[in-house]
Amino acid sequence: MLPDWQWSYDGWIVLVTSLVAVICAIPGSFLLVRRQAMLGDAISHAVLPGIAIGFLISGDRGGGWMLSGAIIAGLTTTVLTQFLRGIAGVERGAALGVVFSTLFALGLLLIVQVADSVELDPACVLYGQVELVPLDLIDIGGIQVPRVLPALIGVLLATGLVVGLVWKELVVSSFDPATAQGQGVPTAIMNQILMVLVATACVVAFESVGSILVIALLVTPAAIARLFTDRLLRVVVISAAIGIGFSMLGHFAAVAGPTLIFDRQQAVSTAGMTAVVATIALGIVACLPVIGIRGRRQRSHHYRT
Amino acid sequence: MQMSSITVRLMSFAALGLAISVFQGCGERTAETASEAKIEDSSPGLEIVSTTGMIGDLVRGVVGDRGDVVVLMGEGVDPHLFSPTASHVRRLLAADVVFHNGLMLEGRMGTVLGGEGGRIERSIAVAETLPESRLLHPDDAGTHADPHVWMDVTAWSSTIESIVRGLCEADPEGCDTFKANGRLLRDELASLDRYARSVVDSIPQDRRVLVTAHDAFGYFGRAYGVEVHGIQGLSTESEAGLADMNRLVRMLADRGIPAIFVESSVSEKNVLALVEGAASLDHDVVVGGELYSDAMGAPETWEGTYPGMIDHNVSTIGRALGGRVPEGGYREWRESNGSEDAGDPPGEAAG
Amino acid sequence: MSGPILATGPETEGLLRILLLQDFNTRIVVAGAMLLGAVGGLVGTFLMFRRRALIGDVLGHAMLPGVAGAFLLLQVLGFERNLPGLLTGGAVAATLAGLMVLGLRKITRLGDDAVMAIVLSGFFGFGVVLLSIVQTTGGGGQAGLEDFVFGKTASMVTADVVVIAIGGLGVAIVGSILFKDLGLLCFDESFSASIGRPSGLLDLVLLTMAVLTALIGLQAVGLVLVVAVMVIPPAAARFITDDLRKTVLWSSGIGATGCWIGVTLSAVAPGLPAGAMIVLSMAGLFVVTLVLGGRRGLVPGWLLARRVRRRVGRDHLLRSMLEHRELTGESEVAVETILGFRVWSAGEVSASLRAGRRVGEVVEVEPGRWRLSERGELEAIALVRNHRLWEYYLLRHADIAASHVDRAADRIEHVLDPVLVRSLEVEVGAAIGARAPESPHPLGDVASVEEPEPGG
Amino acid sequence: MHVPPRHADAAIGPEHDPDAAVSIHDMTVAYQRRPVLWDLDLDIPRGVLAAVIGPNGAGKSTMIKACLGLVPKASGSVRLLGGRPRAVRGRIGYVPQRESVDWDFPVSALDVVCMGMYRRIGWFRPVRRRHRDAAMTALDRVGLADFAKRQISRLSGGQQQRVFLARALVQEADLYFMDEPFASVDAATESAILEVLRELRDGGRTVVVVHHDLQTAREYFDWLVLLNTRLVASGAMGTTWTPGNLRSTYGGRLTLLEDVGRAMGEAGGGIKR
Repeated sequence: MLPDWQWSYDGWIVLVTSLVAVICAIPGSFLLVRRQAMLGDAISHAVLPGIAIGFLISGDRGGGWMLSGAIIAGLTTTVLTQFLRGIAGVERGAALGVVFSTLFALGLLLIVQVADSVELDPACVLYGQVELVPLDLIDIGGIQVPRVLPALIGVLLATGLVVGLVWKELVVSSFDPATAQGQGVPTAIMNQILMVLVATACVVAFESVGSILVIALLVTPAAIARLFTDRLLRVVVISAAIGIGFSMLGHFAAVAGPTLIFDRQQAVSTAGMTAVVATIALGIVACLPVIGIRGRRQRSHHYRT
Repeated sequence: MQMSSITVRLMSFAALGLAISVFQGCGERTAETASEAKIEDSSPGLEIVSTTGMIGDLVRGVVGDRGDVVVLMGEGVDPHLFSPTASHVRRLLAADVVFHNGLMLEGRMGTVLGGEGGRIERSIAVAETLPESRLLHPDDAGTHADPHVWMDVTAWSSTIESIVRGLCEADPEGCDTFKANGRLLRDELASLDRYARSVVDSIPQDRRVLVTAHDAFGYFGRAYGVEVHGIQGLSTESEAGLADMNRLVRMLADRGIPAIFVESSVSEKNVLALVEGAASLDHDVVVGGELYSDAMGAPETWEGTYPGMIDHNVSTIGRALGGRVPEGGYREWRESNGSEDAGDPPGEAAG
Repeated sequence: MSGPILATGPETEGLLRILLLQDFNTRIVVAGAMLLGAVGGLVGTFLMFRRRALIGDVLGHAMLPGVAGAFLLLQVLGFERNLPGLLTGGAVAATLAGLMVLGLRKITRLGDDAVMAIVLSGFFGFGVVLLSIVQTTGGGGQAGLEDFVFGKTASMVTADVVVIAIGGLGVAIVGSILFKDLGLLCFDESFSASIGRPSGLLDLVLLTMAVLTALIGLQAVGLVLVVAVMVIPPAAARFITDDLRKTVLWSSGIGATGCWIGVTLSAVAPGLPAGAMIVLSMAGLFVVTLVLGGRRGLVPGWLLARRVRRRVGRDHLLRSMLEHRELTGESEVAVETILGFRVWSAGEVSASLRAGRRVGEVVEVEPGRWRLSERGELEAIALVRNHRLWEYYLLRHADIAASHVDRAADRIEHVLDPVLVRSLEVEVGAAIGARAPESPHPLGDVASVEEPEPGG
Repeated sequence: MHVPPRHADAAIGPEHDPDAAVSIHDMTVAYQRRPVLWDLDLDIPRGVLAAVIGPNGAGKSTMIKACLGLVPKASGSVRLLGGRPRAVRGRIGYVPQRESVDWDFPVSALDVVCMGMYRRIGWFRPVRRRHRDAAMTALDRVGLADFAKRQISRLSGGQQQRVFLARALVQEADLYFMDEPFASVDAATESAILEVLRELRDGGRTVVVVHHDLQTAREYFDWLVLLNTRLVASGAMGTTWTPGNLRSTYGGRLTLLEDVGRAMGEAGGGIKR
């Protein structure tokens, strides 16, 4: 059924996407409960000026400048969005839309102005391709591992560490800022910490495996987890687990799906398939109560006396 | 119609011994064709992967029957936007030699193929083997060369050397064959180059202006003395400004340019906008035809080969701008006067 | 390729040429973009109030699988790639995505944002899958399929403008016919449902309007510009007005104006892509309204707060000085004494004194000693009287959300019947201009029958 | 009518009474251009259960928010427990209106109560068993021990209010501000809340409650702040609860309300209801 499965190739892909799934689970769960789920997609557009400026500074398509530029652009998106919501009272989605479309347009203008004659767009320079991950190896302690692995593990550890340390402060800032302030928690700083985590995780993951995979793994697993549990910590853990499941299933479907369905030995995009698998899974879970199978918890709990 | 074009192609390539491999290589299901070929082929043979069809065509010509060439990007794929799937990468991993264009044409894949930690044993960026002087640097962008080298037939023909070298390393026994095939191929391309020159030379001097949808014809313009204007820049995110459009419209009208061209891989709308704009200035510009810029034509057609692609572009441009182009294009021209001076390819000096 | 941004000498003539729309392409692009801006602003307003501002983004991404699927279908059926076919596919996919958003919203407790992100990623992912099939099945027409449906603003053609005009007209007609129903849906869904307005159907209508706008927009100007045109104008209009009808009008106006400015800028110098310039122009207008907007703008808000602070300071100063004179009989008072009258900082006091001197209400007799001018005294008396009448009125006669009265700004005579004012005056015992009331400050005590505990 | 003069300015001056739990001087707060609180001057002594009463739009919640520094003041100053509000934040408990948070947030009742102890727990430290035990005790006090593990959206409105109250309890603050804790709660919740408030008061803490129900105010509270944009009266319940004060607070004839509304509209005052 899977004539081509090679652990030295497919194994790395599944491992790296699983890692991305876990990285995405942490900020993704917060984005979900804070109702900022569209942020991942917005950042994927908004990194363009960062890339252009990174190129302008370094004159080089590779390397750290573009990545830093992209992270800063991502962070700018979150900061400006919060400014518009907080100070100016702009509706959440509208604020995000205003910011990311403006940043994207700025990026377009910069690219045409500084680098029109260069192939310079996110698809080429920023967004990685999960299928290519096992081809790009580096030697660490005598073992050949994908080049993106250390960066992803670093982001995972950093994210896990930060969130672990200030978990309760992040939760209370997200849930009830007034109380948080009363408890001596600087909500503005906590928000910024969260947004730095989101921007970094997104951009590093974009660079490793591309944007679609990140956008899909950021919110959908957390949303499914949220339908099953009422505790934030469990949302994070379950969404990480679900995300790993989607990573495996997605790659399997991308490789074997065409053979099974169309008898056609040509794989399709792993990232795309993972996103499709995730959304279908959510659709099924969402429909369970409708078709009579009840999840552990039901939807409508709001009763008033 | 299709049959006859295949016949013609078979005839023209018969002398080079390429017919079978080209025919197979252009097959729609590249993987299956490759495995079939393996069964037919008794010799072990090289497993070769090339990224674009333009490279694949050259490699097939050089390798002859000593190996199978799989073209990743199939036919008609925009290399800028190509995203390899697991099957493609498996083929890359299984290949004895990988040929790719380089100069960032393949985006991420190019980085991986050219990278130091690459798992691909032997990969060669053919366009990057050319000397700096042959490469075109739009603006003063320094290190970033225009990757559309295949538009200049002479330059493209110089890459054959690197292909021969790569194949020789992989299969030292076949080295003599590769060298011989390479020489023949270069002669063939030299003849193609002369055809292109003769067509462009037949265009009245003041009409040698090529207006296309995007900036892919820089090498073509430099090689054959044609002034080139792309409506939008190289990058896929790039977009034309209105001032650029207005400037082009006025230029079309002022200089009485009769035709502009659409490209297979870029939306034709910006070209149509120029036509409408010129019409408002009482200047009739026609769409001179569709050019192949980043991708070759449909498989199993003449345009699906490198010579056919160049022939199509040159003949289309020549006809639309008022040059003298034989009815049958390059193939007819070659029948009549192509073969006698094949021994003196102009690209030799530069290579 | 990319020219300098700055216009040079001969460009001045060029600017006139642009403003007068002398170039055909400028005319076309200006017309198309402005129409699209107006329509986007209209639809976007409802979407924003429905908290689905980013649905345009979702629909735009969701068109990819439709386009790729339509391409594959056309190929299987043996047709050439053709734009109407691809766009039909895109429209079908976008509609499905929109329905999925509405459906998931209905059957789960997930928020709008989560549902939109999920649908977006799933559809876009499916599009990527289909593209990876397209690129291996071959076919000459596939290159650039992703971008094929995404037009470029500067290359609009007459047909685009016609399509935008027809589509836009349709959207505008539906929008105006269902204006109040859509408005009610956005404002109060449950009330809307209670009077028999089918929320689902109205949402569907709104979705259809959004799909139509996205479709004509994508074709003409590309994905991100469509998002921008549906998001930025309504967000900007919110700073200007609180009225739904006016928001729609302003939003359409800002959309059209932003498009016009953007197109004009793009025509001024080479290397300025029209789509990006439009987005940036609209963003510029957004910033202008954010800063200067009448209702919620930053500067008006800040000025207002400052003005209120100053007026409160002036009131306090005049009243304190008047009271001091009433109590002590001395007309001059030292700054230190003024400082002791109430809780205010030396800075506030001196700022108020300086402001008072500027308008001639207080006079600095010698450094650090001030008195009320004649005019200041009259002002102070009038002020105190007005305050007291207002407060008394509110206490005695009105159970009103008193926060809606500004006793300093709203002269009681301007609002109330003179007879009523007269009777109030008699009750309070303050005759116009006669003398200051006995105790201007603790006005709360006017009506206190019993003395409250002096605090602490 | 004779109005007894009171030269408050001279009497109070700029000094705050350090012994008062809440001491407000000259506070004016404006939303947009209309001041919603006029020249508020009041003190609330420590150890009382105080009600802030007034009609809708009288600025009750605004007063609390301004005390806590959540909305800016146009003038005036506030001292809580003798110190600046920011400095004593840790000793202040605030129970916001129920609508102010997202009840769909995936936290349990126990989690919410634990949030009241975060200052004590400190940065980087997890919530430990003893904290959870304290939270359980607080939940038990408000009668919600059985619901500790429930996600908060699955509680009734009254229960949600009691969760907030339990959170305030574990804060062990010296001064509490509560915004409409009795709003739309059931009778059981109301008496439970009241009991807790009284316990707090008996423990020497000060509780300031925004209240809307005239019928119960007199019975529940021992200090009264009557507010209608400006302070009507503030004092011990026994002396302040007078027909005159109440009438002053709630006004007289409703018809006149409409007169003024219409007149203000014509004058361009822009009354919005």
